[in-house]
Amino acid sequence: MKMEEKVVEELKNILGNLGEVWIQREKRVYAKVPKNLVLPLLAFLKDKGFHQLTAITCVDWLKKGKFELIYNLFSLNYEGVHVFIKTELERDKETMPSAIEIFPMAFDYEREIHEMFGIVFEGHPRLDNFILEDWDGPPPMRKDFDTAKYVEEKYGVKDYAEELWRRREQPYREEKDE
Amino acid sequence: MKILLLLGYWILVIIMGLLYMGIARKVTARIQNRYGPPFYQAFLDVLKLFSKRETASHGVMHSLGPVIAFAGISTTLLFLPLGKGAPVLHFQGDLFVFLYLIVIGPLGMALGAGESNNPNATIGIARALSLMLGYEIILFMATLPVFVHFKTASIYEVILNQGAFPNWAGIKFPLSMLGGLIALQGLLGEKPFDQPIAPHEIASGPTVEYGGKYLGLLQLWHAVAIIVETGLFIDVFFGPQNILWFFLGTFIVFMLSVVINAVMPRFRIEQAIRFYWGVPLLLVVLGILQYYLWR
Amino acid sequence: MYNISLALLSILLGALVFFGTLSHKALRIASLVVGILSILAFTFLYLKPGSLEIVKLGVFAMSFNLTEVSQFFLWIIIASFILSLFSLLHEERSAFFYLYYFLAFGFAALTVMANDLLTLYMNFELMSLSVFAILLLGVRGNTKEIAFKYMIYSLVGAYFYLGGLFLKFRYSGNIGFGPIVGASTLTQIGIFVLLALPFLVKIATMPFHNWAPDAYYSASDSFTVFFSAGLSKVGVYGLAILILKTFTELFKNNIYLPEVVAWIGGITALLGGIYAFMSDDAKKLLAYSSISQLGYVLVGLGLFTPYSFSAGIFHSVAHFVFEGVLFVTVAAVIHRVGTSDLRKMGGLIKKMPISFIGLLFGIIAGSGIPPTVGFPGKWLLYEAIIMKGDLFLVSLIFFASITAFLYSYKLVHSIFLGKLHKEHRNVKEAPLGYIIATILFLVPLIVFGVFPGALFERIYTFTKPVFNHDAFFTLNSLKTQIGFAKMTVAGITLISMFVISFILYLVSGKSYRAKQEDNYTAGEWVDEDFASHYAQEFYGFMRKAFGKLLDLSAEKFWNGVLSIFKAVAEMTRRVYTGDVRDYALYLIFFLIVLVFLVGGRL
Amino acid sequence: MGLFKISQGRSLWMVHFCTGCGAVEMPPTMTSRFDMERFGVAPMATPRQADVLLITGYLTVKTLKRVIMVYEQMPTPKYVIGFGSCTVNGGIYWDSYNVIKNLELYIPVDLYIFGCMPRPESIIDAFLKLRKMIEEGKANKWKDYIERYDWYKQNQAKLFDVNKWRVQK
Repeated sequence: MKMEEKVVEELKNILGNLGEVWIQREKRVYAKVPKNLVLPLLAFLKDKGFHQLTAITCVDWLKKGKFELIYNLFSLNYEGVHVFIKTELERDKETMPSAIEIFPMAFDYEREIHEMFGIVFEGHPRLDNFILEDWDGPPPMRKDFDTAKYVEEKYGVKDYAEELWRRREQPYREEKDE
Repeated sequence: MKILLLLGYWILVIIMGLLYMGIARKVTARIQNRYGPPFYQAFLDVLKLFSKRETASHGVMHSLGPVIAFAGISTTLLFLPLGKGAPVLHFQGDLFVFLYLIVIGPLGMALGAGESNNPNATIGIARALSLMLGYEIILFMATLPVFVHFKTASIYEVILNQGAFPNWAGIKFPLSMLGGLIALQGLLGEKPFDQPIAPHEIASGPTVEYGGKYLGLLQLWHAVAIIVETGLFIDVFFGPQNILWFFLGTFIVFMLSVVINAVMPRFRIEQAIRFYWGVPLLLVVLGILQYYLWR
Repeated sequence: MYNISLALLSILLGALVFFGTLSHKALRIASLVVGILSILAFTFLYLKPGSLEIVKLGVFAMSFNLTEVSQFFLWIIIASFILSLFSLLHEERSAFFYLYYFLAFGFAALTVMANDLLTLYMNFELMSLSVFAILLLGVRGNTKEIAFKYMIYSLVGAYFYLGGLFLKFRYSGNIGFGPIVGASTLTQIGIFVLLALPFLVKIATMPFHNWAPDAYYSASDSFTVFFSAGLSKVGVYGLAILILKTFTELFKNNIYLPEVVAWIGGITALLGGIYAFMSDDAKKLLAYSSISQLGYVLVGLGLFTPYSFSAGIFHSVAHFVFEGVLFVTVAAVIHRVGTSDLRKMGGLIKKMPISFIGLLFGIIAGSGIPPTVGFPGKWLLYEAIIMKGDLFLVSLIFFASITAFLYSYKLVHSIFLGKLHKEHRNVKEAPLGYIIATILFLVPLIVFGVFPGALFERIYTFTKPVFNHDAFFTLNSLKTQIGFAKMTVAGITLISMFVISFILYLVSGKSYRAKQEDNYTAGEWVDEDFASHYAQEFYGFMRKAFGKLLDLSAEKFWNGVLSIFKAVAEMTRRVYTGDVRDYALYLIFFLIVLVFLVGGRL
Repeated sequence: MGLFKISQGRSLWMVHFCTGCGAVEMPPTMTSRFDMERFGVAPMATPRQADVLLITGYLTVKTLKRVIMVYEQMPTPKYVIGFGSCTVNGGIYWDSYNVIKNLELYIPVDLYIFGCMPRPESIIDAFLKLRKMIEEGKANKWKDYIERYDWYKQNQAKLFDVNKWRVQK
């Protein structure tokens, strides 16, 4: 029985019917759990041997009005199996408890997600701006952030897309040196 | 009349110094397998620096630093006989006057650079002064046997006593001459002893806040300093009989140190200081013992 | 009764100032000014050189005589005392401080005027006592312990001196300054060492120096001006008298003694310089630099050739001038800034330009650059040592003189250059008294630098009878068999070159005044309290280069000596056990030894 | 004055602000194959000593602040050469929310070198063109920065708080 099935087995009898666990592909185990179960699950997996929280990523489902947070865990003694814990948040309404006590490296991941998506992590000591100095616009990675309009307004340069599309048909003119 | 002569020699040495710097850059380039700038590049650099319109200054002492430096090194130049023929001010002072005058230049620059609130500048000066603890002693101990051998402390007499090839002091005291050559590398500030002006570590050290005309004055100071420092070495160890031999000798010695500079890495500062208390000190002490035994 | 009345005058003035301070501040300043004027009046009108005066004190008599040597040193002591009084105007001190201050001056003057070893001893002791009292009223640090350390060194030195005195009396029958006759060279050297010890302590030669940095650090700032510039000259006077009058034959025909004394001076100069540039406190740095410069004086005196001796005396005057101006300017800075720690100051050139100029000329003279007073002494010393022929000594001294550049730049940079801290924004220029003292010090610094002949003439008067060498100096140039140096030419060329390059500077381009924070910091924006003043570990990397040499300290040496005494005392204590049986045992043991020694011939 | 112009042209000391990918083109230009030192161009450690500022790549708002500070610390007359298309119109980052699109708005630029990282030959060609412009007295964009100082500061104020970041002139 492969290692990922063993992991799925363990996760299943821990979660029971609270969350679904499946194998996406070889060595990739996914678990979808409600928001309040994420931290206990992280602690559990950490004791099992998943010492490394490689990343926290966030997906913005604009149409569903949901943010999806994915915690990537990795361990050396599980023959390279990655465990991904997914959870969903209401856009701009829900906040997420911070995972700093369990995984200290979550400090910067959460700061970046806050800067790029605007999710507030309770218990995080420093949520001020991180990479974008003097940033005054809305969090830029959100789907409803209109980059072209922002660029035009801030850097005073109009959108080149139509210009390039319009030029597409005309043959290439030989520009004479003035 | 004498004043015009002195000013003439002063201008001549500045021109020769700038020429040496230009040729030095060409030689370093050739060693690195590239063409390098034209030999008159140093003149263009200094002219450009003086043509700068507006440069930053951090206070009166900061602006006067390069002026004192250039004045100090030019005074020292006048006390150095340029070979037998050149009647400069050498009748008025001997080796110790020269050794204590040569310090006014770096002191002026150190005071000026210290005024700018830039830590790079002060670290550069602290390194330059500590390095002085290394090479200055060796240079002094290297020249000692020659002066005592000729029973004089004036550089001009030392030149007079050294005739043609066989009885050069460098031949009589080869060990001290070698020690003096190593010390000269530190005095000129060429790699491996250019910690004070290390561009990568402390952004060119004391000159970090100097631009425009200040840097122009410092370039002139560097040009005259090259001739003065190598000149001392040549006068003491090879007694040039006329001014052509003098400039030829300084040129060869300077090119030797430039070649070393092109290929050598840079020591750490405490290594550089301790280096001078190793082999060079031994060489120089043997030179003195040789004098005692052979008196 | 003329010259001695200087001491009576100083006691009177001390009392005057004592009551003046007790009553009211204005009276204190008034009484100090009266003190300055009356001492000046006394020296110019009333001093009569060359008159022998005997003062009967019951059993023995104290004899005073103002010879050329003592007059020479008296001038230095009076000058340094008056200049330190100028800076004292601005210091609030307890009334007793002023009393002891004037007493110290009076006894120092008397010591210099003494005509025989006993009077020299008595006044020397009284002077040390009053300095001890002043140190007790110190300003910073553990003043009691530091004062006691100073007193112990002076007392031990004085008791050795007494031993030497008795030996001299035993051999030559008198205690005047005359030569010792009939004693073997070894005993003569012994007597010289015993007699010279207190003076070596006073000029802080190496093994006996570690009272100096603490004493200078803790003493009140204006007193350190008099302490280092004036009182150390008493030590130089003592050595000069011993070498000039009593032990001339010994120094002439013995070859090893001059070498040893000169090497001790050289090592003091070198180690003093190294510790100076490694210390982080302005007063301690200056204390070590003073020790180092006095090391040169000892080399000059010890070498006992005509040139080196006059070089030593000249350099002691130079030491008085540039150490004086350094201590006055540092006292002014401490008066304004409140701390003497180099790491906390910086950028004061913008606020105290005159003190900066004073300190700048002080360090230029300290490192011996030609047109200033520091140069002729050093130049002559080098010439003398080379003529004598020991090249290693001259290299050691040259090495020591390089350290002068290091600690001078550290002092000037940490206090005046670099970044002006926020709290020193409203620091004003030094008060008037300090400025007058600085300017008065600068006058001899330039005058004796450009015209050393004026001073050498006075020195020539009392060194000629001993060495009968011909005059090696004219007003502005020095000439020895092997070298020649003209002071004015160096000065003139330097000034003219400065003018030429200044014109070149004016002709080209303009320059704007950049703000203090507007520095190249690789583009990073830097605000007010960005620590950009490099004064913390100024020569930190030197610790790696010098390493072992730095932890070699006299403190450890004396602690070692202390532990030896303790061990010996411990052993003897155990002998007296208080038990009769042990004493009986000792008696029998003693008898056996006696029989063995006598060998049965009883 | 002509001699000054020639000397300014033939001895260009540069400080290159290696912001983006252009810095990798500098070593080949300096070393033996292309050797820009033949034309008197030498790299300097501090802006105080430099005449030419090379912006070698895209500029985010963060690095623009540092570039402006370095530019203002250089003594006049000073010149700026923009490397690569990122300085012209933002290049491949044309629609990025973080990269400035047109360097001209913030500091006066004398010369642009096209190409998404130009080759050393075009860099040296740029230096020669700059030399010709200096000798003809046409390279005085730095005067423009002094005359229209407020316009430049206004543009910069759009991106960051200029007063806090200003080098007091």
